[in-house]
This record gives sequence, structure tokens and C-alpha cells, in this order.
Amino acid sequence: MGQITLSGVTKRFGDVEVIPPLDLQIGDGEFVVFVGPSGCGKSTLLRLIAGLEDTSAGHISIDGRDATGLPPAKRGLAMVFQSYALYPHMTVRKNIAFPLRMAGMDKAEQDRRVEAAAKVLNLSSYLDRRPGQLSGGQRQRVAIGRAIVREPAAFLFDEPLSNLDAALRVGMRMEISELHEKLRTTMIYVTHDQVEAMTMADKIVVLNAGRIEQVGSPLELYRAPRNTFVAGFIGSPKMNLVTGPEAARFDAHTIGIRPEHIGVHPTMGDWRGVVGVSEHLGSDTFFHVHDTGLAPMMTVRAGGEVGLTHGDTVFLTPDATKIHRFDQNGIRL
Amino acid sequence: MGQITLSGVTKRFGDVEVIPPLDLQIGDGEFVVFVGPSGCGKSTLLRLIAGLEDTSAGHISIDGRDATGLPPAKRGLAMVFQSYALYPHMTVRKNIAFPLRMAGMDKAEQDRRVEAAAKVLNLSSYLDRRPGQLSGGQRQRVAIGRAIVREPAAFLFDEPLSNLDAALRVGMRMEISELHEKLRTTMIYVTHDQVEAMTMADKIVVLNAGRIEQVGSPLELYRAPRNTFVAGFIGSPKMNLVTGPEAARFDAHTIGIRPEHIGVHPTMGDWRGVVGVSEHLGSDTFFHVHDTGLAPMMTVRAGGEVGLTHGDTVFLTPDATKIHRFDQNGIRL
Amino acid sequence: MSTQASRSAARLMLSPAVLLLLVWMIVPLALTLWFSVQRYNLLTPDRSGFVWFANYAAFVTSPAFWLAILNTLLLVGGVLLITVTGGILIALLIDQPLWGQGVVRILVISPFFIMPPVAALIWKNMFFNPSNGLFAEALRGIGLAPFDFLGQAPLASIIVIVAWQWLPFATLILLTALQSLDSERLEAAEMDGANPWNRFRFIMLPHLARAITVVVLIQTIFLLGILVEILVTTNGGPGSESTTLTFLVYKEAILDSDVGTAAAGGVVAVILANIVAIFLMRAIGKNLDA
Amino acid sequence: MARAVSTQRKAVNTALAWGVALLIAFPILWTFLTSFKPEPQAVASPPVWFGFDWTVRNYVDVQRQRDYFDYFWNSVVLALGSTALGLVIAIPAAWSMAFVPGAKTKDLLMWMLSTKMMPGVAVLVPIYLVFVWLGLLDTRIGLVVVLMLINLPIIVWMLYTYFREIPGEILEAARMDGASLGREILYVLTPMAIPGIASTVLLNIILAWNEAFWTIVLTTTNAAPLTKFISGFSSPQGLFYAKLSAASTMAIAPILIMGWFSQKQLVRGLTFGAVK
Amino acid sequence: AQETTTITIATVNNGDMVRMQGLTDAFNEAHPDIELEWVTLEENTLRQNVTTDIATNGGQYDVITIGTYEVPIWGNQGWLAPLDDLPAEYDVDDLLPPIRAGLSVDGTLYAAPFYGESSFVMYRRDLAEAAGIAIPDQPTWEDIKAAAAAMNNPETGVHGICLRGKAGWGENMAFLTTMANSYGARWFDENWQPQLDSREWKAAITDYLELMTSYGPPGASSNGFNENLTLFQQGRCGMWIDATVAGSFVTDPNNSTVAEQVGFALAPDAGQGKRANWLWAWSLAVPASSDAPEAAKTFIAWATSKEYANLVAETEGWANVPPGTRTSLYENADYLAAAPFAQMTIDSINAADPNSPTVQPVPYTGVQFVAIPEFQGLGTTVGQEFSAALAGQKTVDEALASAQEIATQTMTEAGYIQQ
Ligand SMILES: Nc1ncnc2c1ncn2[C@@H]1O[C@H](COP(=O)(O)OP(=O)(O)OP(=O)(O)O)[C@@H](O)[C@H]1O
Ligand SMILES: Nc1ncnc2c1ncn2[C@@H]1O[C@H](COP(=O)(O)OP(=O)(O)OP(=O)(O)O)[C@@H](O)[C@H]1O
Ligand SMILES: [Mg+2]
Ligand SMILES: [Mg+2]
Repeated sequence: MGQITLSGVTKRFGDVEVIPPLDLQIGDGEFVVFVGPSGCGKSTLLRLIAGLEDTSAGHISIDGRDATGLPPAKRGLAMVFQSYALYPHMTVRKNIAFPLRMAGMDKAEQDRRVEAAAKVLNLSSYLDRRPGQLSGGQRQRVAIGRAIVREPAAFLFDEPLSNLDAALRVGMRMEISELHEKLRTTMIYVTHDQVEAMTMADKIVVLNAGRIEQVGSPLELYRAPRNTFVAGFIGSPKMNLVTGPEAARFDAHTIGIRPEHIGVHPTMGDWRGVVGVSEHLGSDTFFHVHDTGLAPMMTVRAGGEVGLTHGDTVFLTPDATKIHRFDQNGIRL
Repeated sequence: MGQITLSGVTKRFGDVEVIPPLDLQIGDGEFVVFVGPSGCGKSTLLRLIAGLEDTSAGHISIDGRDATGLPPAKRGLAMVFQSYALYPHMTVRKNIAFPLRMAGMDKAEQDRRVEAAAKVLNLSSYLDRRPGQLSGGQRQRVAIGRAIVREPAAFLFDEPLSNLDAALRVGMRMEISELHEKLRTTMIYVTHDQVEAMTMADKIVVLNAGRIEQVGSPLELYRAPRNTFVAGFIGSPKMNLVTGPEAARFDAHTIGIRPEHIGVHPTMGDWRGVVGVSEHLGSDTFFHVHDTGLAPMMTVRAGGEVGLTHGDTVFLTPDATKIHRFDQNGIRL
Repeated sequence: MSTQASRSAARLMLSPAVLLLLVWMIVPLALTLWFSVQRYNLLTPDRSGFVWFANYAAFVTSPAFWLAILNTLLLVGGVLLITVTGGILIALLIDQPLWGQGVVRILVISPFFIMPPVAALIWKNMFFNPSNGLFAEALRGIGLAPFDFLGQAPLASIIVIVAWQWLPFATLILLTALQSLDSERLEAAEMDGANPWNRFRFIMLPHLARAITVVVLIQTIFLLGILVEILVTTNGGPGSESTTLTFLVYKEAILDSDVGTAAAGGVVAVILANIVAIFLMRAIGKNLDA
Repeated sequence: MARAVSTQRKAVNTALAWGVALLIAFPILWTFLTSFKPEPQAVASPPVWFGFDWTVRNYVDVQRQRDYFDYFWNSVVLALGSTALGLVIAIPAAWSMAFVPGAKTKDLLMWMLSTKMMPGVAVLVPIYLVFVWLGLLDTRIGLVVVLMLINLPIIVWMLYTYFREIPGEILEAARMDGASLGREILYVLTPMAIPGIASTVLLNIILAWNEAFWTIVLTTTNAAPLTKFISGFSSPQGLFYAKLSAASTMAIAPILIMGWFSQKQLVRGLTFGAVK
Repeated sequence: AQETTTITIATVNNGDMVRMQGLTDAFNEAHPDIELEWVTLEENTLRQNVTTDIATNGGQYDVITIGTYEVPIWGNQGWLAPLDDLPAEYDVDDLLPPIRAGLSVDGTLYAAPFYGESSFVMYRRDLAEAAGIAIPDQPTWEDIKAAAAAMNNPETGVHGICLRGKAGWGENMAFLTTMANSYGARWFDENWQPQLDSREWKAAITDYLELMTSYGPPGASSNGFNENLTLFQQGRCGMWIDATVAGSFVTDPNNSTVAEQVGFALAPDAGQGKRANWLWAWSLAVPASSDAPEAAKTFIAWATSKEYANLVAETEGWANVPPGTRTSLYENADYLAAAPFAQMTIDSINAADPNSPTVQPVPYTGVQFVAIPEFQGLGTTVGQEFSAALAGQKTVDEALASAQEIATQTMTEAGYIQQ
């Protein structure tokens, strides 16, 4: 239950090919995150799977059955939209029961399922409110509730947290992860926030302009990005990419080194530079180091509090074991 | 130029006292951030300074001159709104020139100043577009441009980044900081995002229900929060607060310890617990540890990648020098 | 939302409305076109036959034709001018804090509910009448001679009546638009040193552009067809002073019972109305794009 | 701008706004007042304001001449009937235009509106002939259809602008939840658009109630609404201001009262997409 | 029970018709099998609706109210059912001969007169007395002019004379055509050539404008019968030349402030042998398209009968009986006593001759109109010209010139004038 296979799936809007032919396997029970910059086709891909858009070519099969031509309701999938898409005129109870009602389920069974879902999501005391009377996080949970009751083969989430504020986002992220632990249903989750991708996914699919750049577990992507695009996309702050003689020293066209893999010392080290803006978060400090001759700016993370300020000279030393090497096409060597 | 003093400033909406009498000194050229939970009165305070709201009592002086009764335009301040409040029917050029035009400045001088501002903000190539044709970050910059051209005594920002997505937010944060470095004009910046507060401010003002909880530099607040409110508000993830016998051991009602100040070991340490959700960011890993008997959940940060998973038993050891102690009123001891 | 299935469903669901309107347009139009090349007078049914474009020629050369076009434009333009400016002013006024806002709004909106014949009758008899009308009384009250509004300024009087009927509509739409103006934008302008006039001129007025477009568009459609108000008050006169294109067609159709010429006139009127409409769309339609 | 507005300023606003509002509504108020005057006092010079011999004679006279309720009832049936029929046809059309827009959607809308630009008088004889052929003269159903067709473009436009504000995601959610197209419209779209539909309905009732060309031409007795009622009072012999006022009051009162009570609804929806 | 037949009656909204609606109980008692449905409209709307319906064979109406203008035209057209089988007790021969002539085509009656009227002069005896003048029973236009000048006193709100000025073939043109007739003018010569540019027309219109601009009320160009009636009832007019039916209104103390002061005189002349009085009858007819002609005729026979007159007299008094249709009414002493204007009315009616309305010969019938279908439109358009002249927007010459042009164009298009 919950295996999804895309083979040669293509989507064109008019003349524009938004998704070139694409193959992807999603295993039962996996938590797959589609990640990529804005406009790269994440939502489109999700909607193709949901059946809200027709594929221009290729096949989608769900649990081995060809679902390419099926209408959305017949695919056995549930979707949680970015805007939640709750029915504002129905109570929470009715919202959650709506798919059951549409399926013609009898009233008692509807109620039973709604109560169960509400319990899982801590919504029991809000069942008679309308969406308008709920906070953002609660709305989010109602949307999830509506998806859960149908016991779908897979959940589809389209940036479900992007409308929440930072604090709530962290909480909801956790709740969705816990839900996945509990239900073990396949989940496909779209985001452009790489922290979400890293913390939630079993498997991350990095998309760029409709093409898959890399598929793998978060740590695989962190440790071994297949190309500079993935390298730049995964990890925060961004990996420093260096070209030129210093890269050539490592036998590569480009080398990448993450801010957390660079040591900082006031007097000695490999590369010399000048401190620009520094961001003190208390727990960590990020320095922007200029004039290293490597790249316009190098970002460096120093644990805790460090006594360096704007204009100071520093020396940087990369952890040689953590250097990523790329050829002139940006492909990992 | 740019000294702002509030003395006994009070604001009531009808019977509700949103800001109880409040005193605050803002020095020339400072970057002051007002931070606090939603609804605590940050915007109101900013609007009082701007003159967009009347004070119910108290005085505001700008550069030593009493400005309490002055209309907004006369205070020499510029404001950047959360919604940007750009004029949608005017080009970027006209938007930026608007305050100059209103001041009756001659056309040539207007153009000169607009070009200069556009250069600073990297907007030169968009000057003839309308706001609707710009991305969020560009709009933000136009709004700032409109503020800059007036060469105000101080800038007021009301959550200028909250409409942007995470990636852009980081970039714009930096740009504003750099702008401040460059112009050295007083800036008052409202946010409820503590990362923004920490990274941008010279001085943070933590507000809670209209009262100032603490004023100080970011690191002062991080190191020595005056009470549990500030302690919980500053730092990410949140400080772990522990009450009960373990706190009493430290002679306090409550003790606080930040996730980054707790050591993790699979077999030995002070406190024993079970690993719940863990978030692997690559650079760091955050564990939620349950069943410690201290608090429902303790958050712990471990550098890099750690081989612990859900259900494992761990031992936690706090860095004793980094423990914060609070009395029963939540005040720092 | 664009699966093949939903697109065909959309076509299906659109079709009743489109077909009905098509029939509603085509059938009378076809008959009208047919009649317009026939000699067809209701009162002389025996004199009939195909006359080519004689009816068009008769209509276009009738002495009142050009005046009627001018009057139509004046009527539409005049009413639009009054309702839009009046609507903006009133909207600005009642958007301010004031006591009894609800009642004020009810009073302002009221003329919109009045059926055209009643509106025309009220104005004609109780206000414009030079002997018994209130205006005459008022003029007499301040020692002036009563003015014969419908005789001396027939078109202007009709414009007043029609503008009175449509003022609430314009006011309401403009008021809603005004209230949708983001207050931060006004505050920004205030911070930028704009005085109230400049805030109106540079911020509010451009914001209202779209609403004004809609008001102009909808009202034009209704105003081009104004008939009852003229019929009741001036009957197109004196002379042809208040004869509009629609009224001219009415005169042919009803007074002369000349269906042929009326049909020709109708076709001419439709063509002219569409020219006005196209002109309107071109000139201001871009405001309508979302 | 939440700065306190001085009481003085508010008083000035109030006075001004009331002045303007009373001026605008004055013809109606005056008509109402006149309807209670004896005929000679209705044309008295100088005009009498309140100090006249209040009487309901005019209403009695009017009612004696013509049974108001027949006309009233027809007006109600025509207004409601054409509105209901219009909604049934317009909601699916507006759904299509709003949620499955094509390149030609705007043009289609403009074309629909353009059908309103045909002067009624020009097609009077053709339509009359069609009605004769179909035996629809003086029938409510015939008038209901005509009024519906006249107002259909406006209904479609209003609904369209309203529907466009409803996020498509909600309808997609319903689709994912297994709702068929019909149920999607019935259970999700329509209830969500209630405010818009309500104001569309109100506007359409007003337009249908006040339509004064076809309702006069195509009816005689059975289907004759209040427009026909009033057209019999326009210039009888002798003094008639008071009776005319009474008849006018009777003709406009129902819709005026409905309008007053629902003005919030009406105003909220009356934007035609003029407000983004 | 019997089958009931429903007949739809289209009427104008004037007092006598409205009164008839109030009295239909009597008809229903006598004819329980006939149910009456009323459509009461303002004159122009009525004419428009009825014309459309009849011409398209719509069959909406069973009884229609039309005037002496329409009857001959429509009768000719075959649109009306002939009323040649009225019962004996109806007494067709009792109808006033000029009226009957006006409602017949080739001797066949096509409509039954409900009330008939001519026009005459109504004046304020009190004002005339105060001004020291007397208006003869058979005045000339010179008399009228002198009286208007004498009675005119705008400061006190009294205007010397009120005349129709509102455009319309049945409004200002009805009056102006009769005035022109008395000046020796005519619409057309024997070859249907329009004569509006003639000396006689110019004289008539010039005098009309002089009267109105010097002694008339303000805004006269929008005054029709009703407006003038209101003015006269309020005591604002010294004189008023208009329909004889007005006699009962201006002498009705309930509505008229000058009821006791009204004097009557025949319409004026200019010494040419024709007086400026018209002839009109609102009549009831049955359209050929009616599906209940028998019931309709039954109703008409009732509504225009002597019994109906008696019924009105019983319930509303003799003064309110529809005037101007039957000889017998004018032989009734009760009526003559109740209606001070009765004699003047019958004299006026009898003085009108629809078949020879003008000094010079004409090819048409009709006194204040030309009984051809085109006259409705033509008369109204020409009326607009004179109305404009009255409003001061045109000179007499301009108005007459464009009237002539319009008339020539109309008559040419309609085929009367062969080129
Ligand atoms: N209906 C449509 N017609 C034409 N182009 C479309 C349509 N929907 C999407 N696109 C285009 O397809 C591309 C992918 O869009 P999509 O919404 O899938 O991006 P996304 O990755 O979800 O972006 P975001 O992170 O901003 O949501 C974009 O370039 C977009 O402009
Ligand atoms: N015009 C007003 N009338 C009444 N109460 C108001 C008004 N404006 C703000 N308030 C109240 O004042 C309090 C402070 O509001 P304010 O907007 O300053 O909060 P904030 O700190 O900016 O919150 P947020 O982070 O959500 O923007 C809130 O409780 C709010 O409800
Ligand atoms: Mg997307
Ligand atoms: Mg705020």
C-alpha cells in the first residue's frame, strides 16, 4: 500500500516543458521530500501524482495499478494544500468528515473515524468550531485530519508549513514527523525549505527546472552532493564554492567546503582574510570573511562566542577530509 | 542626528492600556531591535515614534526636540512597512522619488538622489518597472529606497522581512545590516523573529505585553537573560527550563540550560533519558530527549552527525558554568 | 485545475448561458436585420416589400439623427461625470468617522431602488414643474422667476434625473474600493510628507482607477438604453433637444409604427454602442485585467 | 490611521454627510410625505411641510382603482423567478469562467455584456412576434425568461468576480476528497460564495423589479407587475400629485425596504471585481 | 354553472374610465358569465401597446379604448370588428351625428363612443369682471387676446391664458391644428402637398406664440391637458381653451378652487367661418383578433348605453355622466341643470365637422388631426418644432420651415406625393 512509480512522466504547459520526462520510484511507507528552488516544478509534479493535472506523457502507477487516467478521487491519495484549503463554512467535524460523506459512508462510521482522527491530532475540543476560529497550526492539523480519515495510500503535502510563522513551523514539522512514525503511510512532501527537507525526509528528491538532480537520504545529500547545485542547496549556511588555483590544488575545477568545516584562528591557518559582517546567535557565530582571494565571500561558522569583529584579520583552515570536488560541469568527482 | 528618547510614553486604545508608561533611550546611529511575541505592542510603539498614533501620555523627543505633537512628516523619520506599502501605480523611480516630490525638491536633484539610492540598493535596472513586476526582495528594497532618499534622522522598520520566504529573508537581513554599516543612521527594527534580533541588533529591546523586559546587546541577553521570559525568547532552539529538585540542587526555583550547553553520551552522564525525534541537519543534530524526569522534553544539540536513533537511551551532562538560575518569580538570581 | 475532464465539464457548464444569450441575441437581431431592409409599417401593412437600404438612409438622414448622437454622448458623458465625481466625493465623505453612518448610507443608496418611471414622474411633477414644482417654489422663494427646466434645459434635466438614479451605484462601488485601500499605503504617503490633497491625488485616485472603470463600463451599458426617463419627462423635445438615439428609434417604432426604419435605427444604434464599448475597453479596459 | 479624530471634526463630517444624504434621498422622502396630503395641499404654494391634514385617502383611492396586490405579487414572482432561473444558469457558467479560464474568457464576458446594448425598442416588434408565436404574451414564464436573459450577463459577471476570489485549491481539495463536479459546486463553492451570491441575488431582484420596458410591453393583466401599475397613474386628469405619490410609494416601497434591510449584503458584494 | 368568458379591456387612465371600473359590479350582476380584466394605462403607452398587439395579431385585448383618429384607419385596415349588430334598445340613432360619423367607415360603425368632446373657452368670470371686460359667447381671437392681456397679472400668480404647449399630435398639435383651421390654414392641399409654410399657418403660430409668451405661464412648452387643468384649478389661469370634458373638472368644488367662477364660451374664430374647436370621442372597439367578440360587444353595449348614464347619475350625480355621446342626454333636464357647461358642449360638438374641417378644401378627414396613419409620427414631430419655438429655441419661421420639410419628407416616403 503506497508504492508510487512515475515513468517518463512529462508535463508541458503550452510549449513550455515544465517537467521533462522523469522517472521516480517511491516505496511504501517512505517519507519523500521534493525540494528545489521556486518554480522548479515541485507543485506541478505533486499535482500530476494527485491527478489534478493531466500528464502530457508517461505513466503513473500507484500500488502497481496504472493511475495515469484516473480522476483524483479514484487514486486513493490525500492531499494537504499550502493554504490548507479548508471549507470555511463547515465545522471542523464536517471538514474532516467531508471525504467520508462524499464516499457515502454511513453516519456512525463517519463519526467514529472523525473522533479517532481528532484524537490523534489533538483536535477533539475544537470539533465544533469553524476554521476561521482556529489558529494557523490548528488549521493545519484540520487539513491533515481531513487527509487522515480517508486512510489513503499516500499523503501529498504541498508546502504545508510555509504560511506559518517560524516558531509554529518548528512545532508542526515535528508533529508531521511524529504522524509519519505513527501511521507509516507513504508521504510525499513538497518544500523549498532545506531545513524541513533535511529534518523530515527519509528520501529527498532535489529538483531543478523540472529535472531530478539527486535522490537520496538527507545525510547522503549532505555528505555527497552529486553536483554543485545540490551542494549549494543542501546545508545552511550554504557551502562555500571555490574555483581557480586553490581548487586546482585539489585536482578539481571547483571545490566546496561547508562553513562548519572551516577552522578559524586569529593568527595562523591556510587562508588569510578580513572579517566582514558577523552574526552572533549566541550558540554559534557566523562570519563573512572577505578578501581571501578564493571567492567573493567565505562563510565560516564558529561555535559559541568568538572575539572577532568587523575588519579583523583571520586565518581559515579547511578540514581537508570534508572537501567536496567537482569538475567543470559541476559534477562530483 | 538620530537620538530618540521616550519618557513615560503610554498608549491606551479605549480602556485597554496597550503600552504602560515606558522609558527608552535610543542613541544616535544605533541599530535597535524591538522583539517580543505577537500582540505585545511592538508595532504600536513604532507607530507612536513615527507619529502615526497619538501618545496617550508621555513625551517623545527626537534629537533633543520635543516631537510629541508633530505630524509624521515633520519628524524627519522614514518608515518601511511590513506590507512595503509601495504605490502600485507608480514606477520604482516614482516610488522612490515620491517623498522628494512631496517636499517640492527640483527634478534634477530628485533624479540624482533616486539614482544614488538605486545604486546602493542594486535597483538601477528596475527603475522603470512597477512594483507588481518585482520579486518580494526587490519590492523590499524599493521600500527601503523610498526611506533612504529622504536622508532621515532614523529609519523605522516594522517586520520588513516577514513576508519573504526563508532564503530571501537571510539575504535581506544581511543587506539591511550592511546598509546600516554604510549609513550609520539610527535604525529601529521591529520583529518577532529572534534570529533577526540576534544577528542584526546593536541593542535589543524585549517587549512583553507592552512592558520592556530587558534592554541590552544580543550577547548580553543570550548570556544573562534577566528573567525566564527573556531566557525562553532568546536562543534557538529554546533554553530548557527545569524546576523541582534538580533546580533546588542549584539553589534556584528554576534553572535554565541551553541545548548547546548539554553534552550527550550513550552510556554515562548526569541525566538519563530516551531519544525521541531527532533532527539531522548535517551540520548539527538536535535530539528531543524524553523521560528525564526534569521536564517533559529536553532539547539537546550535538555537533555534526551522531549515531543515536529513536528509542535509544542517552545520558545528558550540562555544562555547569552555563546554567542560568531563576527565582520563583522567574527573575534571574 | 486543468485536466481534460475539467475542461470539458467547463465547456458543458458554460454552454447553457452562452446558448441562451446567443439565441436571445441572434433571433431578434436576425429579424431586425430582415425588417431593416423591408418596408414595414404596422399601420400600413399593405405597403410592404424589399427596399434595400432605404430605411437606413431614411434613419441616418432624418433631421434629428446627428443631434440624437450628440445628445446620447452628452447624456452618457454627463451622467458619468456627475456620478463619478459625485460618487468619489460622497464616498470620501461617508468613509470618515461620523454619527449615524448606517442611516446615512441607507439614505444615500435609496435612489438606486427607484424604478425609472417613478423616478422620472417624481422629478418631473414635483421638482421640475415650473408652476408647482419645488424648484419653482424655491426660485420664487428667493425672488427669482421660475425656470422651465424641462423646456429650457431638457437634456440637462434628464441628466440630473438619471444621475440621481445612478449616483448610489457609483458611490457604493467607489466606497468599497476606497475601503479596500491598504491603510499602510496612506500612512507611508503621510510619512513621505504628502498632505491630504496629495494623498488623494497620488494614492487614492489611482487606487480607485479600477473601480471607476467598472462604474463607467456598467453605467455606459445601462445609460445607452435610457428611454423611460425621456419618454415620461420631455418626449424627446422640445424640438429634438433631448432626443437620444434610443429615443429616436422609439419614435420610429412606436409613434410612426415604422418597424422597418426602427429596425434600421436599431442596427445603427447597436453598431454605435459597440463602437463606444470597444473604445471604452481599449481606453480603460487594461484597468480591468486582474 | 488610528489617530483619534476630534469630536469637532466628526461633528462637521456628520453634519455634511447628513446634509448630502438627506438631499439625495429628499425626492423619495418628499414623495412619501406628499402621499399623505389631500390633493390641493399637495400642490400648495408655498409647499406645506408637515402641517397638513394627514390622510390615507390617496392610498384608498389608488387601491380602489387597481388591485395593488395583483401587481405586487407579479413583481415578486417575476423578480424572484428570473433571479432563481438566472442563478441556476449563471453559477455553472461563472464556475467555468473563474476556475477553468481560457484565453477567450474575458472576451466572452464582454460579449455577454454587449448583448445588453441592443436597444429594446429596436427589437420590440421581433420579440413581440416571437412571443405571439410562442403564446407567451402576458405570461409570467415568458417575462421571467426575458428578465433573466436581460440580467444574465450581469449575474454571470458578478458571480465570476466573486468566484475568482475563492482559492481554486479548495475546489481541488473537494475533488481530492471525492466530490463530483455537481457536489463540488453544491457543497463547497456555493456555500462559500454565499455573500457574493446573496448580493448578486439582491442586485438582480432590484434590476428585475425595476425593469420598465419589457414588463410594460409584454404584459396586459395576468403577468403585469408594478411598473405597469405605476404607468397607469402617470398623468390622469385633475389634481394627481398626491395620488401619484401614493401609487409611487406603493410601487417602490417593497424593494426600497428590502434594499434597506439588506444594504450591507448588497454593498459588500457590489464590486464587479472593482476591488482587488 | 355557466362557462365564464374573460375579456381584457384596455383603457386610458382618465376619470370617466376609472369611474366605469368602479361601476362594473352592475355589469357583473347582469352578466355573471363575463369576467372583466382591466388594463389601465397612460394614453401614449396604451396606444403603443394596443397598436403593437393589433398589428402583430397578438390577441391580447378584447375591448380597446381608441379615439376618433384611430377608428377610421383601423376600421379600414380590417383590424376592428364592425359594431353593426348592436341590439335595438341600444338606440344607435341616439348617438350625436358628428360623433357617429367620426366612428364609422363607409357607414359602418366600428366603435361605440364612451364620451365625446369638443373644445371651448373656459374663463374666470371674477377676473374678467375685475379687469372690466366681457368675453362674448362666440369670441374672436382678438377678443381672447384682449382678455388675456387684461387678466394677466403674474405678480399674483395669475396668467392671462393657458394653452397646450407640450409636444404631441394629441397635445399641442390638437390645439394648434384647430387654431390654424380657424385662421384658414390647412395641413395639405388636395394633392397632399404640405401647406405648413403658408401665410395662414404663420399667422396662427405667430399669434399663438405671442399669446403664450406675453400672457402664458412659465414652462408652457411642457404643459399638456393635465398640467393646464391643474393650473386652472389652482386659479392660476384667466382663460383656458381646451377639451369640453374639462368643464366638469373645473366646476368640481372638491378639486377646483375656482369652481364657482368659471364661465364658458365657444372656441374663438378669426372671422373665416371656422371656429377653433375640435371633435374627439374616446370609444370602445373590439379588435378583430379578439377571441371573445360577443362578450366584448355585450360589454361595449352596456358601457356606452343610456342605462349606464343613468347608473352614473344615480351613484355619482348627473354632472359626472360621460358627456358628448347621446342626443338624449342633452334633452335631459336633470343633466342640463347639473352641468352648466352642457349647452356649450353640445354646441361645440355640433359645430365641428370632421368631413370639412377647414376653410379651404382638403383631401383628408379629421378636425384636429389628419386621419392618415402617418399623422401620429408627423404630428408629434411637427409638434416638437412648435414646442421648441414656444420654448424660445426656434423662431416661427425656422419652426415652420422644418415642419414643412419634415412633412414633405414623410409624405413622400409614404407615397402620397408621387415624384
Ligand atoms: N497552469 C500553468 N500554466 C502555465 N505554466 C504553469 C502553470 N502552472 C505552473 N506553471 C509553470 O510551471 C513551472 C513550475 O511551477 P510549480 O508551481 O510547479 O513550481 P514550484 O516548484 O511549486 O514553485 P514554488 O516553490 O514557487 O511553489 C513554473 O515556471 C510555472 O510558471
Ligand atoms: N487600533 C487599535 N485599537 C485597539 N486595539 C489595538 C489597535 N491596534 C492595536 N491594538 C492592540 O494593541 C496590542 C498591540 O498591538 P501591536 O500591533 O502593537 O502588536 P505587535 O507586537 O506589533 O504584534 P505583531 O507581532 O502581531 O505585529 C494588541 O493587543 C492589539 O490588539
Ligand atoms: Mg509550489
Ligand atoms: Mg506588528
